[in-house]
Amino acid sequence: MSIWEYANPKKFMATSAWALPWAVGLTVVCLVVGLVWGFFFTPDDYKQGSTVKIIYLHVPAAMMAINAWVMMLVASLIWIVRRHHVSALAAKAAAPVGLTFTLIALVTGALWGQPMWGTWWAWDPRLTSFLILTLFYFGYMALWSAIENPDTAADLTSILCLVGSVFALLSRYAVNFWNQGLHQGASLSLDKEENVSDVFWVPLLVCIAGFVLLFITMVLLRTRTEIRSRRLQALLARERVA
Amino acid sequence: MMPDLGKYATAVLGSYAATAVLIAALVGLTLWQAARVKRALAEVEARAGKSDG
Amino acid sequence: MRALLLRDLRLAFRSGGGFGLGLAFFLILAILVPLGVGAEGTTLGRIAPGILWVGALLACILSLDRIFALDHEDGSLDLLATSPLPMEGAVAVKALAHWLVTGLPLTLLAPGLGVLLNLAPAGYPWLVLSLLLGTPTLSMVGAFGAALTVGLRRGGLLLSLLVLPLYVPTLIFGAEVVRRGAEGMALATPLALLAAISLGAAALLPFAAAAALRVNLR
Amino acid sequence: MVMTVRNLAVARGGVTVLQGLDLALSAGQALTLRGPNGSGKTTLLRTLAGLQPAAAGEIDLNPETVAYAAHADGLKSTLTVAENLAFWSAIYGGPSIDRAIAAMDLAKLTRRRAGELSAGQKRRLGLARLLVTGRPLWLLDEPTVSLDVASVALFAGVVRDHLAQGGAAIIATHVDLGLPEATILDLDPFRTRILARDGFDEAFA
Repeated sequence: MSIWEYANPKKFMATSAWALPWAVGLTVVCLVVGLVWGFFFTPDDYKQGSTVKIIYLHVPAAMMAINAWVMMLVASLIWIVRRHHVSALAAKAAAPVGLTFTLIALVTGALWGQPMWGTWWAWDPRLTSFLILTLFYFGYMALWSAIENPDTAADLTSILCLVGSVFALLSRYAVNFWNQGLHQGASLSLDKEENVSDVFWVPLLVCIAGFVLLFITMVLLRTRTEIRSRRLQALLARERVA
Repeated sequence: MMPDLGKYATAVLGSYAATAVLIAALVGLTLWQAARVKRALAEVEARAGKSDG
Repeated sequence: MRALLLRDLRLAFRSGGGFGLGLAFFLILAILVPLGVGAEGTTLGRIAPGILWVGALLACILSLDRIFALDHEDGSLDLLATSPLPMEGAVAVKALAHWLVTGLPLTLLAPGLGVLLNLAPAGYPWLVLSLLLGTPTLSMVGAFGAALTVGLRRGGLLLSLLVLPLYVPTLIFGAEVVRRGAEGMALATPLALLAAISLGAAALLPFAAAAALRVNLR
Repeated sequence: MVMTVRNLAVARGGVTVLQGLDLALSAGQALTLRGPNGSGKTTLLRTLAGLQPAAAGEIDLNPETVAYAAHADGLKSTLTVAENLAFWSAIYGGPSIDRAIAAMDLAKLTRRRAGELSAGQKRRLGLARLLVTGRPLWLLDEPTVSLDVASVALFAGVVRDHLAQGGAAIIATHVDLGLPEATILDLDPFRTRILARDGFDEAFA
């Protein structure tokens, strides 16, 4: 059996119905273990104090904010090349989840930045990139909701996702370049991964797994809703014609 | 039990609260949409007199 | 191709309004900013590159929806799609026409507004050059956005939302060229990147825009 | 054969409206499509013109032979009659506009702007566009809307000349064009009445 059979809506509904309880359970376990471990049982950082606990939210959310877009890009490509409806609907389902993660990354970043840098917001390249990423998510979702015909919407949003990805990448480099041009030797660095010690690293990994699972659960659930919604529209259209 | 967060308590707790609110909003919205569509679909399917899929 | 370009230019000149509004908007912005920021020369001179680039970008957006919407309303887009002209060519030509009536005049007007904003003398040639290299991207990306939203009722606002994030790299490199030019720093890198984005957009985006148009005409 | 269609199905907004169509059209032939509003005449013509994909079946047709005329004439109101025609002539690399102007009785209006024409005059200009395309197969969607009796007759003459020169035409219309030689195709039998289980949006229904 080929992997593409899962792209059939009925097959997807059956498989996801089986997988969903497992995904929910694993998500809850990972998030609870990771966050409780991180929040209660890790020491403060000698430099950052207790704010280091924000890492368990900030880093996974930031990672998934980008990965969600990558997943949407892959799903869009699959829709364009192989025209599997589930793929297009999964891309649509992932957008609000990705947006939520982006917002979490921005908010926790601001709350972390305030005590560390003395400001809620700095036009640091990474922060700026995430702000631009939110704009991309908003545009993508707005385009989906503006078009009535679902296949037309799937086509156009896929094209936007493709072109948007190229420009998002360009923006990332542009923003890096721009900021270095502005502030010589910027002192604000967000490169935490490099100097994270094992005490923080293991619970962080669990939290990352939790966020990945949360993403998968949400996308499964939302894709199921989208498929049902398509079926609902199809049945209503049939009623009108008959 | 509660760890001593020191002077950064607002930032840390705020981060956790904000994340909880955002995720709760996402989950809530997703479940609400799922329930709504599921109910509407069940109605239409009952009318159509078939229950496959 | 040439016939389409000439027709679009003729239409733009006859119907007036459209692109003239963009220029007027650009001018008004350059007048309003000092009123809001204050007349102090050094401050104005420092932000002039950014203001001029943001202004050009916003002025460009005003007329984007006209690229395809008018042709869609009166049916000529359907007829163009069934004509021997390849859709990609039609898109590129219409973007070029849009640039000729907005981007190019904006570029020519910009030095005058630079005076109002107290731009450093060394910046002027780079202002013109960066706009000359960057505004074609604005028109081409705009044509892509217009192709995505052509059949939609609320198209105009959505178009801005879709297009503005895509303008980020052009804006950054464009304004950077002018800033460095005004401060007498080396600016080969942003200039090269600005040109590279323009070339890339001109080479690839017509295909994406044509695909979007075909979907929308279905 | 100018065009052959086998077992064609066409869809509008994801819903199949016509199915099982077999058509063949040779040079010198005209086909009149009949059917009530919403029966899929426009959708069929748009599919044949290549603007939308067929839902099923085959269309054997060289797209380079087709000239399509939609409900809307695609006229630019700020351009003159001559400029409008000259534009399409240039796009198609077709013949000069003089013959089209004479054929559709537009000679007195050439310097007028299209926006100043009456509805019937606009329609005549829109139809004159067909003559400057130089293409053999005309796909016409309600060509006689807002034309008076004399203009309908004039247009019927133009179509007849076109057929005599080896052209072909498919015309969706409610009125009698006065083209007795045209074959009439009633679309009613091909409408999708009982929607098959997998008739539309088949992945989901």
